[in-house]
Amino acid sequence: MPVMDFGDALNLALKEEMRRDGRVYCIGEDIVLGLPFGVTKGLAEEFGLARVRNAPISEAAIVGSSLGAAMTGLVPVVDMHFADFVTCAMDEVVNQIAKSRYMFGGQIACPLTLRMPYGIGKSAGGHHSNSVEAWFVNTPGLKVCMPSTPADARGLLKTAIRDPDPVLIFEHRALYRVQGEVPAEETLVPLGAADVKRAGTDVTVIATARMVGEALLAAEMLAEEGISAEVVDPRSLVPLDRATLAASVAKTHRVVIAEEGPMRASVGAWLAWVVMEQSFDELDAPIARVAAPDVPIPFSPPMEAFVTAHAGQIVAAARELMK
Amino acid sequence: MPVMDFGDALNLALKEEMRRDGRVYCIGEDIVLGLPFGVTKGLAEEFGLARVRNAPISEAAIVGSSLGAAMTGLVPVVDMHFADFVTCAMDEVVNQIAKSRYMFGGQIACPLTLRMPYGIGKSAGGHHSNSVEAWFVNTPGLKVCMPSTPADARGLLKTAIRDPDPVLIFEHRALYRVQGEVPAEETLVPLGAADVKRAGTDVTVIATARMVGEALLAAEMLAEEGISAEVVDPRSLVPLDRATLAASVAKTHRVVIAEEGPMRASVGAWLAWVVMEQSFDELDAPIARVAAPDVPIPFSPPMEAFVTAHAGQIVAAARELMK
Amino acid sequence: MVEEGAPTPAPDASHARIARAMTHAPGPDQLLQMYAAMLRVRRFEERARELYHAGRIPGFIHLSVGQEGVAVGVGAALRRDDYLLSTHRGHGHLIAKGGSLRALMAEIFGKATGCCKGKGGSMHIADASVGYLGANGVLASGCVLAPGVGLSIQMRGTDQVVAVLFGDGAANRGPFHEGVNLSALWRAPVVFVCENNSWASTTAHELSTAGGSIAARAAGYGIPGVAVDGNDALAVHAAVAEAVRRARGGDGPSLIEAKTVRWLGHHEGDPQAYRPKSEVEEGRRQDPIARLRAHLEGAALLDAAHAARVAQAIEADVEDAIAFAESSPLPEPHHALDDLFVHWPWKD
Amino acid sequence: MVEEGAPTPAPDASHARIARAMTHAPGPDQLLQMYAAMLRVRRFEERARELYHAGRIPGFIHLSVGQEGVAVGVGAALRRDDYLLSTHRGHGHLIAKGGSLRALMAEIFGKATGCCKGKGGSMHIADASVGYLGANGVLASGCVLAPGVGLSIQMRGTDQVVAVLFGDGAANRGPFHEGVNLSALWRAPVVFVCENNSWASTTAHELSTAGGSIAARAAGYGIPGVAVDGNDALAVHAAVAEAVRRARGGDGPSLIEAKTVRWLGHHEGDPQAYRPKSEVEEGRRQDPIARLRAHLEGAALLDAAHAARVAQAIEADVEDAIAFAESSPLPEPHHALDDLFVHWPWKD
Ligand SMILES: Cc1ncc(C[n+]2csc(CCOP(=O)(O)OP(=O)(O)O)c2C)c(N)n1
Ligand SMILES: Cc1ncc(C[n+]2csc(CCOP(=O)(O)OP(=O)(O)O)c2C)c(N)n1
Ligand SMILES: [Mg+2]
Ligand SMILES: [Mg+2]
Repeated sequence: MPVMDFGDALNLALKEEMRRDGRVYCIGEDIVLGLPFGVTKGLAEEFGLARVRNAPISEAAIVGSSLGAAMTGLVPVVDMHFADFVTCAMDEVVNQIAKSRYMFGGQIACPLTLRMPYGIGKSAGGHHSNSVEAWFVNTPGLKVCMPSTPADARGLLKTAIRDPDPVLIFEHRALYRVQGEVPAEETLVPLGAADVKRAGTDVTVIATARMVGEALLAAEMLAEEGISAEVVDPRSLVPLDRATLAASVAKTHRVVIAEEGPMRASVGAWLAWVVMEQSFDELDAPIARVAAPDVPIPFSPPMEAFVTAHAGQIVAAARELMK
Repeated sequence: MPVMDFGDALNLALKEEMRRDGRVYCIGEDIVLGLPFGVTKGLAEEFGLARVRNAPISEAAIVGSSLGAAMTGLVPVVDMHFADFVTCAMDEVVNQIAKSRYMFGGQIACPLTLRMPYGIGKSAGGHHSNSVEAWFVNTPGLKVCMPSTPADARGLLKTAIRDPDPVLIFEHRALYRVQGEVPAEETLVPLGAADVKRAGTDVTVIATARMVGEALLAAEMLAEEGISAEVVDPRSLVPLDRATLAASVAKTHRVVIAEEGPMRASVGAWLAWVVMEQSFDELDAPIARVAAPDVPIPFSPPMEAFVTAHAGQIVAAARELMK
Repeated sequence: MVEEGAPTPAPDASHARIARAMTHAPGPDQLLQMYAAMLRVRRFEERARELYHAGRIPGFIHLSVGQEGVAVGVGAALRRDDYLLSTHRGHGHLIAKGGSLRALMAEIFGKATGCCKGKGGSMHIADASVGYLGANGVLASGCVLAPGVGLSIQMRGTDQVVAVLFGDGAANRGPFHEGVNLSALWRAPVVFVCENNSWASTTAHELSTAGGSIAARAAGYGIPGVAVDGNDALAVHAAVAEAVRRARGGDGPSLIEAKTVRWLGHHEGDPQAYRPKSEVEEGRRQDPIARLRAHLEGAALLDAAHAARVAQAIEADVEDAIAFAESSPLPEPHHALDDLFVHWPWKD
Repeated sequence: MVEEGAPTPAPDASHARIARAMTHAPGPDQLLQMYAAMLRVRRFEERARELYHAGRIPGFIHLSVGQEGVAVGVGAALRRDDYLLSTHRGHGHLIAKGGSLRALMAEIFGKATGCCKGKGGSMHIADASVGYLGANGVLASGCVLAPGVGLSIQMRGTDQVVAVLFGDGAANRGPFHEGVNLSALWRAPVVFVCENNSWASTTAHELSTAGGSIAARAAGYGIPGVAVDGNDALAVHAAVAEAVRRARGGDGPSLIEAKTVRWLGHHEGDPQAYRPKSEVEEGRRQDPIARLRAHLEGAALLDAAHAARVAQAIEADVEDAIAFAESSPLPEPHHALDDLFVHWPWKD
């Protein structure tokens, strides 16, 4: 299988889908030159400026116009630049995009994709580092996925674009230059299909996006201590593949949930509840969670490192559960 | 004790605080005449239009200007009109208000209060019915409270206004005309202090705002079946009084968490995790949750009723736990 | 007939063009249709008002009685396949766009046969079959949807246009600025129509709009901006028709401020303590329906007998819609779970 | 010296006033201070650039080399107790406002001694002691904070003013519209300054600003709007001083568009493939520092020896700031948990 990095896999997905379907167009700030993370590089050359649209700094209009276009026959792929700035188009996402089809009794569809580059790293500071996926998982009417590998990134983005409903895809900034195998042939990764990234028997680690890598690292470390960790990547949060989670917990009876964002009212908190609800009798220990402390992301490297969830914490949590 | 309704108790709190502190002012759409729910009625007459400010329909500027004012010596109380419209000022709340003090290393304070009239009811439809508290509980840098009685409403709003940090107070629309006793003397209700609204021994029902009334109703119904329910109202979610929750669970060993908003990545999901984390060994059954199905709020009464969390569901959940 | 907004320099001399716009002047048939459409809106809303107070309509409703000149001036300048983005005060817009009275009345009744199956209600009516892309409970939201609808028209290569309506109060929200700017940059076929009834709920226009004129803001974006008498359906029609002509011809968006009067409360139940009674009385003297009727009578296009027939037909339509709504079933409670997604095969 | 933006009718004849604004003309001392301030910004940023590429500064930095005329034109027109709301490109604004070079350099180094204790970094510097209420990572955010700062000034009854800076790209966001409108309605003492360097990252001004002129948008709000040559610190100063005079005198906000040139990349590391080299070369010919120096030399206020002394003193200050930053400790990791709330006695 060819090896490529996560950003290039997303780029490939965009190219494939734009070739397949003339209704697909990309919009965002500075995407013609591929900013900010290279994902849209080369698209303008192949598809022209009508389908690869630099927008002014008008997040509400970028997102809102995409709904207008999606309602009337196009298939927009919106680059949020940094997911943090979705705050500048929050109404458009949660009140317009998420609710229009429902409120209009199914009269319209909204086949749009919001690409959400997000996450902590490289001292980007408080306005460029946040995990905001919880807000959208909490908002009925949106599908949400979070790839962790180049193959998943390509396959999920393609699925998102083809999906007739609005899909948010959270792309962790730290993954863009991570390499991985990607099938040579066109491959879709379905929504609602978790992936067991490593099989194990003692403890289940549930993680998404960047935390999957940390979980795999943790599993290595735990293996050296004789603890066998299974790493389950839900890949999409809405819909959620509950069955795969249940199957894993039925095997391991112990769960660590790792996320990068803060502790309260988060995706991890919700997954903990899902596991407890469906597997209460299987649990031999309380579910452990790894997440950020409840502060904004600080700039200076030692402090940023302090709030960055990492493999070491997963190891510690798993060890504690095995006691 | 005098009896007054929830809206009047909030009105009293505003008057008391505006009399006490000349830096306090109110701002919002149509608040001079007390719209939309009567809470600011009569304030303009007593305090003048400089301190009771009707604003244009500019949510970002209403909220953003309040931060500017708070940073430089005033104490704004912002009326969000309907909490749904916080989406139009999301950046101002979560990136500016919540983060400024932290990012600036503590140089500034942000003593402002956001009044968030919210909730389902009376066929207000998809844009005027939502529970959005989870987003802000998920955002570090904000304090969040949710009163359920007139006394708590007055006491929490007063505390919020005096608090040197930003506080969101979620006022459920359906409570405004609910009556209750309110102390004759000025009384503050602290943040971080849960209140046991009814003592019981068999099952703990954790609920906030409108759901407290539903929980009390459920407790009545359960009592008739011989099930003794304890109703715990956290009153503030950030900070959260974990000790009172733990004490209750240590007594009952069974928990139902009731909220009005949707299931995923919600406050209830997080509270379930908090309970599990701190009281795992005390739990005799999985935690049950009552919440809305994951759809927007429909308009038509039968459908709206269908998605409205109510006492009957709490009763059913508690009964199930007692099996 | 077309008034100019205070300082409204239009960079491409479009004022001159708008002055010529009466060449879009409707012929006799269309004039009569416009008259009937205004009456249809009026009677629909008057009856809806009664039914609301009789407890037949849940939620809250915002009526546009007195403002029919704007709805119909806009609607008459659009084709059926053009799009319209509306507001919380949108019944009239939908009727003017040709939507079904039955489906509309059933919707605001909350019935399963409503245009949104009872999920939307008055503030969220939509009728895609006539290009009516939805009322909106969040003010000014349509302003940012509009450039995207325009883009879709451009990319699909049709000659449709989209009109977006918003109130004077809503014009103070950021999406107005972003939507107008983006539409202008794209030369998108968008017609922005501000329905200025001089109130945003209890807040007077002067207290929320610095500089006083919304039309004047167009100049800052290099697009035509005109203020028209919104109580004159023909003036509205002329301005919108010219803007539509520009938009269809690839000349991009325009901004029209139509000044009108809201006769009733902001929503039903509003006691209007903030507003002198004389204002509404004065408004009633500018009744857009009476005005067009006088025009028609003057031009010998309408006489009392004809007018009575028109009124009767409308009365019958409205009563038919009410009967339809009344006799329609409520949705099943569990239908609350439908219509969220096109595709949801998962159990989760 | 003050250029007018294309179609900028100011409703209260403020152009005439601004033409008179040279009565605010700085005296010899202030001129020299302005010169020194620009050089201080320039040298600070040039050294920061070197240190960034040497790996001493984490994160990303946006430099304002070439744009010093705006920062200093604004800063010199403000008192120390006036407020300033800044942008992601804010080092120069802070220095021009009188902030400490040491605290600034330490902050962008991520040191515990930085003005934000290392929590902010380049995009979130703040120095409340000189009224600098923060750089901002979210574009145009300052535009909505500003009316509130103005309100606070009004309610506290001081005669301070607040200036808010934002880029040409940022002016396309909704908060610009809402903030200007609200400030105008409140007649708040706000000076809006758009730093138009003709690029928003890789996107050219013409492609993001319909109508082309930001200053022209002021007319729509009934406030003065002027475009000035931002490479001429004195022109900026004159326009801002007049706006400040109006603001202090209770005449409300103004909008100034200062046209300037960004010599370096959008952020350090930007290869600037989107931009002809000639543009920067042309920009360099308009160097605001050389320009003021020529003016000073022409007026016999500065000679080579004096200029050398000024440069030397600045060099020493900047090196001192660097030495301070270099020798300062990093924050303790757990300090990440501090400074969120004023009041947090809870265990939770
Ligand atoms: C974003 C937003 N803010 C506030 C409201 C509440 N609200 C509903 S209608 C209204 C007044 C609207 O005034 P205008 O835009 O002039 O329209 P009109 O009601 O006069 O037709 C307000 C404040 C809302 N629906 N959406
Ligand atoms: C709301 C928001 N959208 C996008 C960005 C990303 N971004 C940072 S700087 C920039 C360009 C800003 O251009 P301009 O406002 O002209 O300021 P300049 O960089 O030219 O000083 C962009 C798009 C952001 N920081 N905030
Ligand atoms: Mg109005
Ligand atoms: Mg710029």
